[in-house]
Amino acid sequence: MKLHYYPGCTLKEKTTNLDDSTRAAMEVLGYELVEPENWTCCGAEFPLTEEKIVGLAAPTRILRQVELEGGDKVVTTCAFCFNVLKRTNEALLKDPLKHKRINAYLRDDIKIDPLTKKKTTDFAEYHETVWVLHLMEFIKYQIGYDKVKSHIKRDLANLKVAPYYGCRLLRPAGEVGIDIPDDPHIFEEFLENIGCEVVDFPFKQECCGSYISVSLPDAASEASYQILRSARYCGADMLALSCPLCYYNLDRRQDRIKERFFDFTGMPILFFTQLLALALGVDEKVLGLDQHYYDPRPVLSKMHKTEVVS
Amino acid sequence: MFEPKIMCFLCKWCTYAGADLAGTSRMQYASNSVNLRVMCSSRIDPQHILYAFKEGADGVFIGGCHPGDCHYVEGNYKTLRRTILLSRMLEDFGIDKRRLRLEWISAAEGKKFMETMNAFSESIRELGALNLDQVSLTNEDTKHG
Amino acid sequence: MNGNGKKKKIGVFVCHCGVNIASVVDVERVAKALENYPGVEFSTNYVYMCSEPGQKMILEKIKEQKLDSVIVAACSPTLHEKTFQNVVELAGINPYQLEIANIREQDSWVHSDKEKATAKAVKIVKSMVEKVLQNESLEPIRVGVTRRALVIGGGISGLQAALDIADHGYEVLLVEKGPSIGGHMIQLSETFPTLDCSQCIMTPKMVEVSRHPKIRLLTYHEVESVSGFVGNFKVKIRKKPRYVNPDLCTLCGDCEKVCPQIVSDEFNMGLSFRKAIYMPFPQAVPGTYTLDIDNCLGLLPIRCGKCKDVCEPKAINYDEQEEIFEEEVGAIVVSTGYDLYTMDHLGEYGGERYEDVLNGLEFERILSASGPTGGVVRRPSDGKVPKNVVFIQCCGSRDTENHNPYCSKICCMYTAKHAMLYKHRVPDGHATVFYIDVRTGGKAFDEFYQRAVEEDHVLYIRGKVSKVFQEGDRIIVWGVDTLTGKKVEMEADMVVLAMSMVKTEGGEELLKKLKIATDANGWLAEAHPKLRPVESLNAGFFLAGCAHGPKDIPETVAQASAAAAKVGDLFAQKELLHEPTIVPVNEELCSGCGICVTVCPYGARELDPIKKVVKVNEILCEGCGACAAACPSGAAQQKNQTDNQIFSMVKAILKG
Amino acid sequence: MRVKLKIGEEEKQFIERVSELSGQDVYKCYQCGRCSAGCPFAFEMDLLPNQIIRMVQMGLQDEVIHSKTLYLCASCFTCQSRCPKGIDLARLMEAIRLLIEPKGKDQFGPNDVPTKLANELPQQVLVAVYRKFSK
Ligand SMILES: Cc1cc2nc3c(=O)[nH]c(=O)nc-3n(C[C@H](O)[C@H](O)[C@H](O)COP(=O)(O)OP(=O)(O)OC[C@H]3O[C@@H](n4cnc5c(N)ncnc54)[C@H](O)[C@@H]3O)c2cc1C
Ligand SMILES: Cc1cc2nc3c(=O)[nH]c(=O)nc-3n(C[C@H](O)[C@H](O)[C@H](O)COP(=O)(O)OP(=O)(O)OC[C@H]3O[C@@H](n4cnc5c(N)ncnc54)[C@H](O)[C@@H]3O)c2cc1C
Ligand code: SF4
Ligand code: SF4
Ligand code: SF4
Ligand code: SF4
Ligand code: SF4
Ligand code: SF4
Ligand code: SF4
Ligand code: SF4
Repeated sequence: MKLHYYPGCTLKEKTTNLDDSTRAAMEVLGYELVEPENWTCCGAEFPLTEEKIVGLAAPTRILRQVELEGGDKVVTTCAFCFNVLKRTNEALLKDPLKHKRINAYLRDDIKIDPLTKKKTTDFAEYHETVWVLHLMEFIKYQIGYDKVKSHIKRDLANLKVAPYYGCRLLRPAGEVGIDIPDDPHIFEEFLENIGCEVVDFPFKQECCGSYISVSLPDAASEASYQILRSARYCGADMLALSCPLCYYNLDRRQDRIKERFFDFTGMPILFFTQLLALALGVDEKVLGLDQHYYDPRPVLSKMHKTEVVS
Repeated sequence: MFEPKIMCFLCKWCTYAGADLAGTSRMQYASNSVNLRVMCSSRIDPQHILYAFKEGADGVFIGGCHPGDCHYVEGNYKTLRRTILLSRMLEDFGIDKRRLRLEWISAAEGKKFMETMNAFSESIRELGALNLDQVSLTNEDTKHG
Repeated sequence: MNGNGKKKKIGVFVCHCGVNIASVVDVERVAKALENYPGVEFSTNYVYMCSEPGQKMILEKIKEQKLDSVIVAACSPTLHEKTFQNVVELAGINPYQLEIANIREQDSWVHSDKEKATAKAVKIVKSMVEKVLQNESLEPIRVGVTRRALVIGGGISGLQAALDIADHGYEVLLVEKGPSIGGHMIQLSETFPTLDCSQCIMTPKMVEVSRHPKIRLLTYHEVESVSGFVGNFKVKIRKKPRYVNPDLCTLCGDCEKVCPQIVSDEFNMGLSFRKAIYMPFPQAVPGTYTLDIDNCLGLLPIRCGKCKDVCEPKAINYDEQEEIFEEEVGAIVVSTGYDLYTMDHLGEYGGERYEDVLNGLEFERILSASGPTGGVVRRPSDGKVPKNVVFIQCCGSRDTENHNPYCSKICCMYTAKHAMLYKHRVPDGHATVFYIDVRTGGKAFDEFYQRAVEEDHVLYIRGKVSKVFQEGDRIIVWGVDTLTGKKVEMEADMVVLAMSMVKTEGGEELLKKLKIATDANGWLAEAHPKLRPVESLNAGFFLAGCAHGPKDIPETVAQASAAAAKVGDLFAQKELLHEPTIVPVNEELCSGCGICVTVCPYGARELDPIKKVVKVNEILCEGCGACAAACPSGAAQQKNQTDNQIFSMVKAILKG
Repeated sequence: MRVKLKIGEEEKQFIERVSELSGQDVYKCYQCGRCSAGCPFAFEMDLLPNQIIRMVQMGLQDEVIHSKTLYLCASCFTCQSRCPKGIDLARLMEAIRLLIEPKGKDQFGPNDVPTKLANELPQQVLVAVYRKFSK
């Protein structure tokens, strides 16, 4: 089955292994992920003031493209993209005037006919028919955990995994959340159903430092340190997450954390679709585990001994 | 100068008492209106209003308690709904809907009553006399059969 | 023509009110203008109509001119309507044949142009003449009163109301859904602002209630339905089977010892356990055991039957059945109290996840000498005495965005009490309170709070906590001190949340049965926030205690006594008089459309399914007239304010 | 330090502009401080988030626009999700940044990132940080 999928810039250009894992895992579940043609960056940040409404044009273009290609939903795995696309959709839905204004921006777009590849200036509006879903939601509500379970090939029971939500999946409350901001369960359910042992830890919805890691690296690394420290303290072997930016702050930046916090021992970080792919028996090479700063393979080897045959 | 005739329906608990307060406070307002006291603004039937227009009123005013303060729980909401509906119908009869006004005026708002009366009187004055010939009201519309 | 088809003889009396009216309105001209108006027999004016001589004049003129209706053109009816009604009654005229034309507050005092004011006065008086022409003579509607009250809820408010009503000499039925009376107050340790022991002041009252000859105590009972109207309610009450006969039970406790079913104990807020057959607490009233059927293994001897086997006096009866019976009462006091907002609403404070994060009532039990720890402050997780206790105020209150918008009013005080009592029990411990404001509006309340700070050295930090979490056995609190502008982090051994007060769980169901009004937050609505604070808008219902909104005990008791006094007022009347200016139905015209039924706020109208016409309960009708305006067929006409009266008045005003 | 309080036309305009741009009603804030209590970057801030909104209420324009807090907010919405009055401080801060941007210089622009780091960083973080902190 074909499913519209918006990978976002980072997964496409930098952390391609996370993208590959997602595709491979979804293939096992019977889905071919198709990207909307000619997609661009969603803008990474949802514009927070009315004056910056132009920022809604890029994400709307992506949604319009999905619509033009006949899609009724689009899934993402990056929490930032999800946040922007979903909020854009909601904002346009809620405010017809805004919707009109954005469509007016799109009016100047040049359209490329998908068949003839010819450029036309025919204007297409976005009609609000696309549903934005995070892949975790798609798995829970559209695929169903039972189906996922029936495809499981590796037993992850030995892995103590702490789910890390970060900010963009849960907040702003009421606008975007895939679950209740201060009492979420969906990530835990996901991990449980793919066979991991879930470790609860109190920092799961704290911010990792986000883009502050560029402007004020020390502030961000302190935030990241607290998250990793707490997960470790609560008994986790690794942290699972769903955002390539968190992934950068929490994995790649561990060098900086180590410099500043002497008690810090490091912690492997996995993208949630990497774990899914592992559970579904996808070839480990696809996951690009060698590209991680903190090598997760030693910890993962715990689970290798327990292959399930079905 | 044109002197409009204004018919006021006031609820006993709030606006009538507010009108009394305007009196005890000796506030002055236009004398072209006369008040009729009802128990609740929800007692006022659109037909009473149409009848008043037919009998020569240039403006009709309804005064009730503020939302939430109605002596009969929510009679004033009923009045509000009815008045909105009637306002739409008025245009069909050729009556400018600004000739009908609904205000929430509490027993403590003598000043608001005075101001409202003056403002309403002024706005009717601007609209001019209600020309009965243009009005297609019949007895059927205004009185029970 | 009047309502009876006779021609009317109306007298018009125009008052000068000294110069108050006469200086602006030409009263003589007004009287003159009315002289020949149809229906008017006599018209005059006088300097002070409400004075002795003024009243006398009216009386004489009525006799002399054989008048049958009277218009007094004077001040607002709110001032002297009653006075003049008495006058005409003295002359043998029905008071509903008197009308006041308001030419002072709504004419002479608000205008200065004499011409215009006089013309307006004439219109006003004429419109009242038109009204009186069609006025009917009416008698107030009279009904009897059942002098017996129902009190629902056996907390301190219900007990106080029941005792006061019973002391007035009236019978009281006290219905409590739980196995014992006492409500939340009996769970409290010591009470602010005097720190007297709650049980010590509560138990005597409970005993008094159980012994009072005028009170019938119905614990483990619930109200099924209520019908009727003020003075004449019919109430169906359901008795839940207790399976233990209180008269036979000797409180030996043998049944409890053998019962294998262990469940969490509500009285101790789940901090300890009880058996399926139990006594809720030692001083429970009535003093008897209760078999909790929801937790019992099953009443069949093959399932268990242990308790029945050991009960010597044969007090246990597995065959006891639920019963529903009907009672008549004249007034109903609703005193169903409150519950606490549950902690699972506050995920950021751990929800219900952390054992050592407690709500206020749980902490009351821990402080209580009769509680699960015998009054020693120990934390639930490991029984250790906590050395650092953090109290957080406004949990779920004053939060318009995610929780309850209102202030729960008593939590500032009980938090001060908690911190203080904790310090008394653990003098080397530290108590920290996070607050937004400290609200101590009550007699001796602020002094109490200051004592907590000055004498017991409780640290008050101004700022709302954002998050509470546990790592290992450390509880960490993230707060802020807005006074120093510092974000603060604290470690605690135990955290107590001042959870907001909310309407009783399942309370909507009862209120739906009673059909009484509530406010936006589910609290009972009073008839007037200042002048009728203990009455419901629905006649015959009275409010007491926290069912009406958050309150402390002194206020609860005061309100309960006030409600009882109001019930006394009602019962002191020989019969109830009801305004007769209601809206009956003309069955000939009524099409049975039912529109009026839907607009009536009091449920006074009901469709007769067989006759297909509407029936009106005259006692319930408050005469708002909403139905009259809604009725499409003219079948609903308000007495003395019919459509025809309104039309005639409008005409007189506009054409006169 | 003593500040002179004055709510004149200029101050009113400032408050209005901030409210309008951010869509937040600053008068709703009752200074409970919960935003600051939960903010992950409050420890670096010169003014706590609740102080920012307080100073907007008081019309203290200068204090607010010179605060480095505006450039520490990560738009994590922790404050928004817990604020008892539903105030979104991330929006408020963005609005204030927008008000001062035309006047000031880039707080953070492309030149502030070393090339090596820029190559390593995820795209989204660069897009995000420029979007937030430059003109
Ligand atoms: C933690 C805490 C500490 C407090 N400390 C103090 C203090 O120190 N000093 C002070 O003055 N106040 C204190 N209070 C306040 C005090 O508890 C209340 O003011 C008082 O208990 C209110 O009494 P009530 O009768 O209105 O309600 P409740 O005590 O709640 O009683 C209501 C009764 O009605 C029954 N009921 C409910 N629904 C039904 C129904 N449908 N049918 C039949 N029965 C029903 C309930 O079972 C209950 O028995 C404290 C409150 C809390 C939460
Ligand atoms: C500035 C202000 C604003 C307020 N605003 C509000 C408000 O908005 N809402 C609200 O609910 N409450 C308000 N209140 C409170 C309100 O005024 C009181 O709750 C209320 O008036 C108390 O009524 P009372 O009958 O107990 O006392 P009082 O009004 O003081 O009446 C006492 C009466 O007793 C008489 N008296 C005194 N001694 C003797 C004597 N020895 N012999 C005979 N007669 C005597 C006095 O002359 C007086 O007439 C306000 C109070 C103040 C000060
Ligand atoms: S009846 Fe009214 S108007 Fe007449 S004298 Fe008395 S107070 Fe004045
Ligand atoms: S064994 Fe019987 S008498 Fe004894 S407490 Fe139980 S019920 Fe009462
Ligand atoms: S029958 Fe029920 S109450 Fe009695 S002992 Fe057995 S479980 Fe307990
Ligand atoms: S009484 Fe105090 S603690 Fe309770 S809600 Fe009000 S301010 Fe908050
Ligand atoms: S007058 Fe009002 S209360 Fe009476 S029946 Fe009609 S709607 Fe009901
Ligand atoms: S609205 Fe009029 S016609 Fe309809 S049921 Fe009521 S009284 Fe009868
Ligand atoms: S949490 Fe909300 S109400 Fe409280 S200080 Fe912050 S912005 Fe103001
Ligand atoms: S959105 Fe900004 S101010 Fe609010 S908690 Fe996050 S970083 Fe702090």
